[in-house]
Amino acid sequence: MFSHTLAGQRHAFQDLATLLARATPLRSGDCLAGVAAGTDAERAAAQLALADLPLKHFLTEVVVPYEDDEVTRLIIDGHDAAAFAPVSSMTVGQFRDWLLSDAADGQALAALAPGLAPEMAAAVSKICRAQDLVLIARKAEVTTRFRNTIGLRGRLSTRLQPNHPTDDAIGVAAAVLDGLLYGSGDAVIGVNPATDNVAAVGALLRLLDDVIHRHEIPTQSCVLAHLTTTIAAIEAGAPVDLAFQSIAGTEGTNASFGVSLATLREGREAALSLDRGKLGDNVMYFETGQGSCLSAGAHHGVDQQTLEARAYAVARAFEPLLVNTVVGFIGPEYLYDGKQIIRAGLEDHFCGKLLGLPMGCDICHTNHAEADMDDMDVLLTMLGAAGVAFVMGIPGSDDVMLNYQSTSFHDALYARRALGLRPAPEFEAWLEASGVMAADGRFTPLEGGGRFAGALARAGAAA
Amino acid sequence: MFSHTLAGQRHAFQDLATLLARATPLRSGDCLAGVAAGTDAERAAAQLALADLPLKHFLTEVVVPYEDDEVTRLIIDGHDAAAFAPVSSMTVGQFRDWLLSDAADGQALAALAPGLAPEMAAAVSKICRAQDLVLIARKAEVTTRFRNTIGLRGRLSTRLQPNHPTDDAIGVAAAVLDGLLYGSGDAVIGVNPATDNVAAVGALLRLLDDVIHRHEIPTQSCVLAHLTTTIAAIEAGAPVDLAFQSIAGTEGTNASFGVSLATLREGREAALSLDRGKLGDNVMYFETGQGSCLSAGAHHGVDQQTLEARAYAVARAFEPLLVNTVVGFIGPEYLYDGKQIIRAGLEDHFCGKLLGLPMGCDICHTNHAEADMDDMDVLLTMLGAAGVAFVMGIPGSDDVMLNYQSTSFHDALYARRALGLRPAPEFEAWLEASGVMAADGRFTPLEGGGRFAGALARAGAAA
Amino acid sequence: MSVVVDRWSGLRRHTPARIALGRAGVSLPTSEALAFRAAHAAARTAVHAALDADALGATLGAMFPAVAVLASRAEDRPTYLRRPDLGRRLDDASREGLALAEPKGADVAVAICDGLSALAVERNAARFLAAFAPHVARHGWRLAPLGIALQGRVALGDEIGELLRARLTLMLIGERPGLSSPDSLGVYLTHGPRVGLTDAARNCVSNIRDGGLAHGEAAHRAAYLCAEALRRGLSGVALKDETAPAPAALGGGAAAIGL
Amino acid sequence: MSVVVDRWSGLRRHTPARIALGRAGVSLPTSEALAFRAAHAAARTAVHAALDADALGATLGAMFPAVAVLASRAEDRPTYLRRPDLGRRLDDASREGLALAEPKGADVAVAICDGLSALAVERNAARFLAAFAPHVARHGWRLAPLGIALQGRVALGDEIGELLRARLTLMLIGERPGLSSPDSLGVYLTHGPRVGLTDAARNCVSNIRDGGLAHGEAAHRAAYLCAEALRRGLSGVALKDETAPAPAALGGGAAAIGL
Ligand code: B12
Ligand code: B12
Repeated sequence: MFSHTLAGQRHAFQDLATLLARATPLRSGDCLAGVAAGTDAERAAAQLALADLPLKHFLTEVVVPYEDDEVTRLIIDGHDAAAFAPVSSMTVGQFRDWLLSDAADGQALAALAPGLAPEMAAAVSKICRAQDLVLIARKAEVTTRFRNTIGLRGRLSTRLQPNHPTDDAIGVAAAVLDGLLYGSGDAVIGVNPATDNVAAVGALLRLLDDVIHRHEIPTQSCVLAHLTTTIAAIEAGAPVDLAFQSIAGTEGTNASFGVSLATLREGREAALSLDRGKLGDNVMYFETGQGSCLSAGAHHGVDQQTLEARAYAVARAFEPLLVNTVVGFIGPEYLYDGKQIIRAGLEDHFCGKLLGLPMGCDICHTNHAEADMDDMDVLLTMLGAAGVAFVMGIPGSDDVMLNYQSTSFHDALYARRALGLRPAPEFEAWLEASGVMAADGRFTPLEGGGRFAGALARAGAAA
Repeated sequence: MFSHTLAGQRHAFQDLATLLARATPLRSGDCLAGVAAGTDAERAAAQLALADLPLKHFLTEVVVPYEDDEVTRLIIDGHDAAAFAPVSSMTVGQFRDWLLSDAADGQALAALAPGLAPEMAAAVSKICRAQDLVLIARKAEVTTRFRNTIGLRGRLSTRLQPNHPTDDAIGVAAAVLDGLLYGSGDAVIGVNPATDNVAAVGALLRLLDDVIHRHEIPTQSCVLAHLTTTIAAIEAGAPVDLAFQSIAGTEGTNASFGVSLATLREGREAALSLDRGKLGDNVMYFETGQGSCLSAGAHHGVDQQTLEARAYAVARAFEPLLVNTVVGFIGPEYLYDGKQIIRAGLEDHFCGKLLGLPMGCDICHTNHAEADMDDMDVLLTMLGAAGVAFVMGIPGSDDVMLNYQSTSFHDALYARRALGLRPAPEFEAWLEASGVMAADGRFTPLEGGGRFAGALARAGAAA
Repeated sequence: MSVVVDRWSGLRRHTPARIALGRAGVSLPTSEALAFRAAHAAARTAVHAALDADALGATLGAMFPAVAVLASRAEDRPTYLRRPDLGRRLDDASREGLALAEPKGADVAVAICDGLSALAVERNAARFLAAFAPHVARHGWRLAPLGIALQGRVALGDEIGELLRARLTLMLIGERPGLSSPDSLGVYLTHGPRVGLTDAARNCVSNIRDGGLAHGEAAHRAAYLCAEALRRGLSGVALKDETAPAPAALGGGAAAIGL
Repeated sequence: MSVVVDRWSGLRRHTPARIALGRAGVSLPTSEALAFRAAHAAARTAVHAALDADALGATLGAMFPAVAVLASRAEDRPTYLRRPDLGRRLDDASREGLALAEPKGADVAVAICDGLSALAVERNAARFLAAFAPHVARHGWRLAPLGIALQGRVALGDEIGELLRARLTLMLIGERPGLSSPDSLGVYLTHGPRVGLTDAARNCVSNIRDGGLAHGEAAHRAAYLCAEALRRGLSGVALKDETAPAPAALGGGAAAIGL
């Protein structure tokens, strides 16, 4: 039982989950779950009570029962007490102060990451202003490697997302070319397959593998099928760089996605067995997003942002190359409008970075949410300043298969110019060597198309 | 009469004012005025029709009658056709493309400014995404000078705003000291006087002048009384650096503020007569903000953003040192929530910069609006990326006299760190020489207080 | 004038994706930027369109033993958007109606829901079913009464199938409207439908529309999944679509465009 | 621990402004950041508080020939916040009531409005009027009936004064609530009140509250402005507050703190 008295009124919170939920900035999903604060005053009181809570408390009171949930067991059993030591005597409020202080530099944050439980990261994010989420996250540098280096300071990578409603090979190839000519694709060239058909998935994998190897692009491919389908594709001999899976913060939600920690382990081992990484062996790509636990009826009365942070605890157990919070993807029932999407995106990136993950963000919205591309521009700019590892690159922002709007190739170039952010170093060198884009910091595509001049000429002739 | 057919439906707009209003992103003030688009589709159609409109049209159809309005006369009579020439054959849509192109560099934009009518700037802003408003504005460098240099690239200045509910001299001095120790005040040290009493205004002016001169601070002071009061203060021998006035985009609104172009001219001449600027003679400080014309019943059926741009046409006639759009200041009836405030702030900054003004922004909200400090963080970050000349510095964001929340001294330091922005060069050198803050790009206040150590010791003893 | 036109616009015919848009500086040209806004306005409108369930029932009635027009517990569109929980459950009247509907215990209960796009249903449900009917006949599946539900989510099919005691539910539902595709239909299959199942127990055939998955192709896959589900007594993650992919999905894409 | 405390916190007693907050890195310490949020919540609540006009009328009635409880055309708080135009005009019942009120043609029509802070009115209106009464007596001003209006804006005083045919209106109104001052009262004076005047025709005495302008001081200034307005037959920009400023506003501020 926690409580705080504000302006003469006592606000009580029966347990940790309740306290965390009431302290969360307003969002529709928590209202839907019936766990949100009823008034601004109650929210402020919960934040004050939360600020006084010792971080240690999170190791004794769990928000989802240990017995019922393998994610909780992963968090508790895997906790690194030595890494936690430097902050172990702090309250949540003091932890925020420390994170903002100059003592908490990149090195200190990297050392701390394994010592943090996801609920600690969630808790401190709840009492942070948007600017705090930016300032702290930008200090945390998390780098991962497969065929290039993701996450370096001053760099912003992009996932080239060349989706097509029928997985048409020429259609996908055309979008890949479009993206490459706009300098996109260093995080991954990643297709969502329209079907979950093993043969079709294998064909897409071969297409991407072929392009990457023929043009010696320092990047990796991924086809975002269900992990069991990817495992089947590996068994069938398909060239899998990264194994993908959507994950969430409770065992029940993962089960509703048809996976468990064991499935993830199996998938990682299958991908590792191919040994296709040149620079490193971060072979997993995960996607997450606030709201999925409630949607799956497996949220245990916990607010969606805390559950999202728990998904990162799942991710970090598998040393991913990329973790992508698909922040406005599901719809208004979880994040109602641009404001909620922006806040959630900043929180997710912050929590993921604190927990030591290579965080990217699919800065996006659906057509049933109260949001537009101005909101996306805002979140892109904020996350660019916060040091996000990667964002999406989708032709003209319009995903014609998943039916939502995300950042485009052009948007990424905006972020580069406005904030001086460059692609992954290996990819940047390749762009220049290929004559696609000069590494002069202006990010202007070169009109000749460089090594793709042939394809351009052919397209021109066909037109 | 303008029109555009979208998805088989024809949308007609009876005149330029209507077209501009319907093309504006949604905001409460335009709804209140009854000029907003009724549907998203109508808005999109208006934007498409507006994009096709030749820029030249703005020189023939005015939104407020020439005969009735001295602001319209100022715009039309003062139009610089030679400066306009490079874009004179473009439509609004082509103008946007040109502004985004690399041809439109800082020099080209500076040369163009006198050739632009404010309605042209407003029109093109309406078809810009938030990111366009950032990218274009950051190319436009506008510098002004009085005792230091405002608006250089990579610099962000602040107005130190030490307001007190009774103009108490010690209270104001305490807030000035607080701000200086946090590195604030290079745009201006500017007090809003609680009363409009000439003697009280004179006393405040002497207080600020004394501090600035004794500590040799390369900055200027201002007491934001009504301009007629400032003129009276000058006559009474008060040390006025900058003459202040709230202005708006129609003659009628300015009249409701108790001023006219003649009053502004008189005020500027009075301030110039004191010849107090060391580096330059930009002696005016103007404040503006969307909504004031409607509030004054003098909006002529024109949308509030276009009217705001017209206020900048007033400002540029008087070569101001600073122009400040006080963007969320009035309340939700004009800008309902954080989203509307953010958009308006970006538009205002963009239009002001295009028109050649040293644009700052009071990034703020009232307690009756649906906005909070997260929204302010967003706008601060966006405007920082857009190259805003200055923002406010208010102790703890809380103006205890004007009753609203704006950016704090801390917030400005956030923006400096997150975006690498430094104060005006003369002020930065002074901060370092004074031992207040090392010019090492970290913007950490030095604990000793430097040349203010004495005041600190005294405050410590008194505590 | 200031716009750089991309020289590969000839590739546009291979994909509905917005490729080769050109640029002004590094930004979207005005024409594309505004086309995007108009499309966004249209897509937002599409979300709110209402389905004419009676008309649809009249069109489709012949194929089914009966037609029941149903409603979820979400009474209107704003409620539907905020309350997926209500969209997953039938209202009382619908429950009572379905409890009386005959025959019970059929093989396949087809349900149709507006979902997030009534337009998707209007344009594609009948065409999908027309292509699906021969498969029904071939397999000799007994069909339950058709349920047409307003303001429904995918999981509403669980309750419909349960009340009809069907062996599986085939839910045809309007996917959320995209910017270029306001009319995309999804088909979700659930074996042993009952309230409380999760998505892990379903299979999905998505993007059914002109310009997306062809109706015949979709019906072929759905039929494959139905047959396998009925044969193996399960659906969901353990059941994979093992139909032969469409030839166009099978590669040669890069070579075809000289990439 | 990680917070740098500002050594000049002793100066806090000179100002209600949030000075010497300290810092964590360059950011607000947690304690201050959260205190700010709690204050924001309180201020947002203050905006929505309702004024008990009848109780206020009972308290103040003695000073005036009559009391009229009035309402603007904005029927509730959300409407009031979005529709200042409605807040500037009386509703029909109020107009009719005032048209009958007597006496007409007085010197000063005092009006009280909730404005954006009912709390400001509750805490400060009576105290201001108590301090203002001696000035009324001294100048021999005839007072019109007191109008207490709900959901009103400053300009509502124009219509009130016009209907009462008063020589000037003195409007006491709740200023928008600040973070640290939810209860600040503003007094606006308009000579020759009639519908359609702009703010250029008014004068203002602001920030009346404990911690702000003292009630006696405010009454003194308002009385000065009233007397001059009645004498010169005008108000607004041309009329300046030429009372002697409070001694504390007269300087020595920097020296006093060693700045
Ligand atoms: C939104 C969405 C999601 C959300 C769903 C959460 C939510 N509350 O809405 C999230 C992000 C969690 C998600 C996850 C996954 N999804 Co999904 N998703 C979609 C999307 C974009 C829209 C769905 C929609 O509009 N539904 C209609 C509305 C009206 O009904 P609803 O009841 O609100 O929607 C429910 C279903 O859509 C269901 N659902 C969502 N995805 C999937 C996938 C499968 C296989 C099943 C059975 C159900 C299911 O979740 C919703 C809530 O219950 C579609 C693409 C599209 N164009 O439709 C892909 C899509 C359906 N998903 C797909 C996939 C592959 C997945 C994953 C399996 C990915 C992975 N590797 O983990 C996971 C796990 C799905 C599961 N078993 O739960 C594929 C299915 C391919 C196929 N033919 O089988 C699609 C077609 C996209 C794609 N091509 O990649 N998804
Ligand atoms: C909001 C505001 C404005 C807005 C008003 C627009 C609007 N639609 O609300 C804007 C930015 C346009 C504005 C302009 C000015 N303001 Co002003 N404003 C305020 C503020 C912050 C709040 C007012 C409030 O809450 N009113 C109550 C609500 C419920 O009623 P309302 O009907 O919506 O409000 C009306 C009045 O407030 C009026 N108004 C606003 N400012 C002024 C100033 C004067 C002198 C008059 C007569 C009326 C007036 O405008 C509103 C719309 O009609 C106050 C500070 C405070 N703490 O109150 C200063 C304040 C009233 N303003 C002040 C000043 C000096 C000005 C200017 C003269 C500055 C200048 N040099 O140009 C101008 C011009 C005013 C005019 N004649 O129209 C001073 C008045 C000092 C004094 N004792 O005379 C104050 C006290 C602040 C200050 N100390 O600087 N202001």
